[in-house]
Amino acid sequence: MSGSMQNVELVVRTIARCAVDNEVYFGELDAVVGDGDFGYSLARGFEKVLDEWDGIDRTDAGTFLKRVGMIISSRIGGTSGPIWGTAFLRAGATAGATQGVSGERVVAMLRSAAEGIKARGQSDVGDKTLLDALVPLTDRLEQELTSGADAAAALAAAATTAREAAEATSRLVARRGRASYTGERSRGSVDAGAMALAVIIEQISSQWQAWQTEGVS
Amino acid sequence: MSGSMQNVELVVRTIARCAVDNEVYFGELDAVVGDGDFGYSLARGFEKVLDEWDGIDRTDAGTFLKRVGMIISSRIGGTSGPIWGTAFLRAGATAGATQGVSGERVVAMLRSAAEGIKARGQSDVGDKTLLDALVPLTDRLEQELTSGADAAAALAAAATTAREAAEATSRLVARRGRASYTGERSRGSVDAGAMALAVIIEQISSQWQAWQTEGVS
Amino acid sequence: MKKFVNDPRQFVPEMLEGIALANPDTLTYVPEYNLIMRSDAPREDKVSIVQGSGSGHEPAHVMIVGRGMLDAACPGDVFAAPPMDYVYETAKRVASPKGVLLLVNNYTGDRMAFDMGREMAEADGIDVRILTINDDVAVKDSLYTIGRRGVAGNFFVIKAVGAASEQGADLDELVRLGQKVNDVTRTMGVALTACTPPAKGSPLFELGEDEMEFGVGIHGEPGRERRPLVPADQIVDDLLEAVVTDLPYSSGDRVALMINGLGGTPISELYVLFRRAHRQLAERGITVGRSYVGEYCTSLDMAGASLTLVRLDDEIERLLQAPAEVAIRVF
Amino acid sequence: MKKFVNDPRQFVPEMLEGIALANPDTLTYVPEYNLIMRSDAPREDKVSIVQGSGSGHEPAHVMIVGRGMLDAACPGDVFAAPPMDYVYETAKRVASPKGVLLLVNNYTGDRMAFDMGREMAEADGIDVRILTINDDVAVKDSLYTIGRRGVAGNFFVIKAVGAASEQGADLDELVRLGQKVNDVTRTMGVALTACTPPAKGSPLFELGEDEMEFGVGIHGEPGRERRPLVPADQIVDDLLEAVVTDLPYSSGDRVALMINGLGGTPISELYVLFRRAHRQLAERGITVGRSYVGEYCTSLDMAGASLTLVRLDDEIERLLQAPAEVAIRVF
Ligand SMILES: Nc1ncnc2c1ncn2[C@@H]1O[C@H](COP(=O)(O)OP(=O)(O)O)[C@@H](O)[C@H]1O
Ligand SMILES: Nc1ncnc2c1ncn2[C@@H]1O[C@H](COP(=O)(O)OP(=O)(O)O)[C@@H](O)[C@H]1O
Ligand SMILES: [Mg+2]
Ligand SMILES: [Mg+2]
Ligand SMILES: [Mg+2]
Ligand SMILES: [Mg+2]
Repeated sequence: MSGSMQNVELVVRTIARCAVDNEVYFGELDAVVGDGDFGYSLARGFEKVLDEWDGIDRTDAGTFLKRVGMIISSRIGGTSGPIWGTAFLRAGATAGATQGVSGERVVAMLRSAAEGIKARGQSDVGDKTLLDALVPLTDRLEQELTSGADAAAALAAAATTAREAAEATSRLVARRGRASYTGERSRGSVDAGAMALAVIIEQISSQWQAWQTEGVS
Repeated sequence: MSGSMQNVELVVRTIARCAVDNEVYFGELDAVVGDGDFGYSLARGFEKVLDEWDGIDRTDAGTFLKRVGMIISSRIGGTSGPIWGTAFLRAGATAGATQGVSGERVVAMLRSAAEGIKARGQSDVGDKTLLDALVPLTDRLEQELTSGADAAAALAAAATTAREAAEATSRLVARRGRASYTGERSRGSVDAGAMALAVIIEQISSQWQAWQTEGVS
Repeated sequence: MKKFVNDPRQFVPEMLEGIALANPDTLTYVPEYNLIMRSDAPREDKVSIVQGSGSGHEPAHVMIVGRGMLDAACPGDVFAAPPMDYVYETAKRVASPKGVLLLVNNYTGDRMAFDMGREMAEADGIDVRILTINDDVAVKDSLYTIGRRGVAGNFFVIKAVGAASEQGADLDELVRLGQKVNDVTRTMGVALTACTPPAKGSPLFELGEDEMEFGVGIHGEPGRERRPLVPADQIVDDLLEAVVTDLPYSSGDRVALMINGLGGTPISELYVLFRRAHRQLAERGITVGRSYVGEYCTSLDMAGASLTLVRLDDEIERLLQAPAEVAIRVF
Repeated sequence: MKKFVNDPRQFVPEMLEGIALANPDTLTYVPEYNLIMRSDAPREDKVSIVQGSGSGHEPAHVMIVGRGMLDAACPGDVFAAPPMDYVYETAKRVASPKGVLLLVNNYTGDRMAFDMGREMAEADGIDVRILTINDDVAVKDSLYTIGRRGVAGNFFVIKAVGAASEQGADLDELVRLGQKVNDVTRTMGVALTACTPPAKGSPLFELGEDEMEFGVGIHGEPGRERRPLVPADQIVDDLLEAVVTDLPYSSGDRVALMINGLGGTPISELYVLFRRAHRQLAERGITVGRSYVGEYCTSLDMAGASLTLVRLDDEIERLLQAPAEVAIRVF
């Protein structure tokens, strides 16, 4: 997994675009047993990231990610602002003052992000949140990279896992977030945050190929 | 047209039952360009008449009708309370202190009722109100009786006229009542009051046969 | 029908009983005549102010009985003027030596009931006057109707005569003041949905997803015309144009601006409308001196709003500012 | 979508601007942070009281800023807790030497935003305390949630600490009082229809013509369970049973009773509910000392209502009785 600053930017940009493009879809997912604002919140926050894109401090990957986290948590309300903001802040801290991040480092960053979310949300795997996609996809990514897969293959595998994991959340009962108030009735529909993450990682995976082909190493 | 006190009672009772039975239908007619309360108002008022039926003063036809008019205007609100109350009061005044009413007297009573409605409602034939059924049906009744028809035949003819006249109100633009606020848009639907009157006179006409057959002279 | 209702025939009495239970110290309820009155009415030193109308317009008028506003309200069934007996009995019960002022929204049924009721009360020697309110500019052609309807602007007449009556004004003075406020008050409304009377159980008319009813009445009766639904700002501009040009209100005028909800529209949306109206009035050089946003005169659960302007002068503004205390309250 | 709305993204700012325009003498609006604050805040001699939450619950909380209630409200977008920056900036702007009390309804997003905002304000040397409100008995199993939600009962906490802060109570005392009121307050709600967020444009969930959502939240999130629609009295009895048995409220208790509309239900229906609740409480030997009927905490245009009880004692009752002056007003 090649570790240029450009790749970090491309990934963040893909996440941001994906959030903006899927505003309606993500909102609908949240409406099933939540309050329907997830798509709106995410879109407004990442819109701000895109708006301020050129001015974001790019000294190093860590600083860049932390600034993105701050934009997000200053603009996104609801649960998602603090959760996603914390994820970017933690990932940035783990990335550190480096221009590029190795595959190993990416895994570590995702682990930090997940720990941050757990702490902020007093939640864990199995509570039917985005953690139920984030943790499995990180595991899979690590496993693929360890067994020698290249970045593209590892991402593709992680994307498959993320989708499966997100879909599997429909078998869970929500124990955190708005959906938890409905108890048993939250079973039978997927978690909005987990599914959003699956869509995002799929997008990154498919874009990745293009970036490499276009020589945007 | 035989003029026993019993016939007067039967007619009033038929009107009252008809109003109660058609609550929903009359309300729907009023909902098209009015406010939908006509059926409810009429039903509540005549329900009261039926409730108090046995106690209503039957000294003579005039007193009986006036008492009915008072019950109506004390209980029915909206436009219909004063309008229908006035109609019964005027009809009662014209009936006078008699036990039975002749066909000729019935025509005079209906004319008084119509004049009372016009005065109370500042309205006239052509304004798309119940007057547009009441006046033609009275004319027809008079004409049939004058040309020698018996009560049953005269009533049947008047009922036919009333229905035609009520249906013809759909070609008129309302100039009085709630419907008048919609101007041109009131064209195309019948007036609720006129149609109610048609239904009532049809009912009286068909009951009349039964009363005579049963010997309830 | 998505409503909190038991037997629809008991809807009005049950509501009135609720009002009485919520205000045990200040209000008296007389079930026989749908009458809600101040417990301290009539007062020797004060003309009694009464308003009746159909029910379904709450808080008008049963929830604005109290100090500084009405002495009594006698509503009819939903959207039906009260029977004349109710008016007569109400007038008797609040008869003060200073007289009784009956406020009537200009509808056929209401006018007839109040007229008949007044005649009966006068026969008993009570000094009764009637003031008719007709602020609705949506009614264009009064040759073919009984004339303009009384709608939300009604609030301002009640507030003004309510305040003046507390200050001891006599019946003539109250009629003058009420007439004066009515003369400078104009309203126009729009409906996004029809309302559902409890006894009917279904909406009074059907409005398409992209339609609105412009110039609607407060009884669910359809309005001036059906139009395509447009953004909030455009709706305000259209309402304002109709209202401003009617009196007309002109540059330099100081007004009270009311955005009244029709029952099913949340107050957040009303403030979106208020914002635009305030800005557009400023554009026209008209100053908003007093602001009213909320529900004053509704049509059951109808989604919609009306816009009212009152041209202020010192006399009117002082009366609108006066304190009052009624059943619809925040605390 | 049958709403008065322009660009849905501007819905909240336009509403806030409307509030500011309607209250030029008393309120200040800071658009950058969705902040509505008293123009005279902060005051040296008074703890500043702040509440934020998602928008869509109006009049909570932006319309109850004023003397005797909140010093500021910083709402987020519709149904979304405000970003922590808003909380931080608000705390800075109303920072008083006597401190700042942040009232937070118990939801994940709100708690996180207020916690983060408090930390940032404290780093600036501001004395800030948080009080969490959680009156909703509908949330049964708090092991599996963040706990009970804060809903309409919130009003009573705000009213009590608002009154006490005007009388000079310090931060500790306000936390004690607010906690005390929260501890004796319980609420349960029911929805007859789902609500439609402007940005979504369609209802959050579908309810059949004969269904209701029992124990609904105020964010349009579905409730405890879907049930067949029953008459109003039966609904009240079920709500009351859930609320009364929870604290529990017992014979001899004196309570405040609130029937709160969720946005799309007319006040006439709320009084029908109030009547039954009052009568049934009397059956249980519980006296209604104070009555509240109207909209206090809504879910946009949702048809529905909630029932709240507060057990009164002299201290609480005095604070609830104290005068206040806010943007939602009748006159
Ligand atoms: N306590 C929590 N910890 C981690 N993630 C959470 C938590 N609560 C909710 N989420 C995630 O956030 C998503 C909802 O976000 P959002 O709609 O912004 O929240 P809300 O409207 O409930 O404040 C859920 O689908 C879930 O993935
Ligand atoms: N001014 C009037 N004169 C005579 N009849 C009238 C008048 N206005 C209305 N009506 C009749 O009354 C009917 C409506 O009655 P109702 O629903 O009680 O009145 P509203 O709801 O308008 O007060 C109309 O269909 C019409 O036949
Ligand atoms: Mg959500
Ligand atoms: Mg009618
Ligand atoms: Mg009517
Ligand atoms: Mg939310």
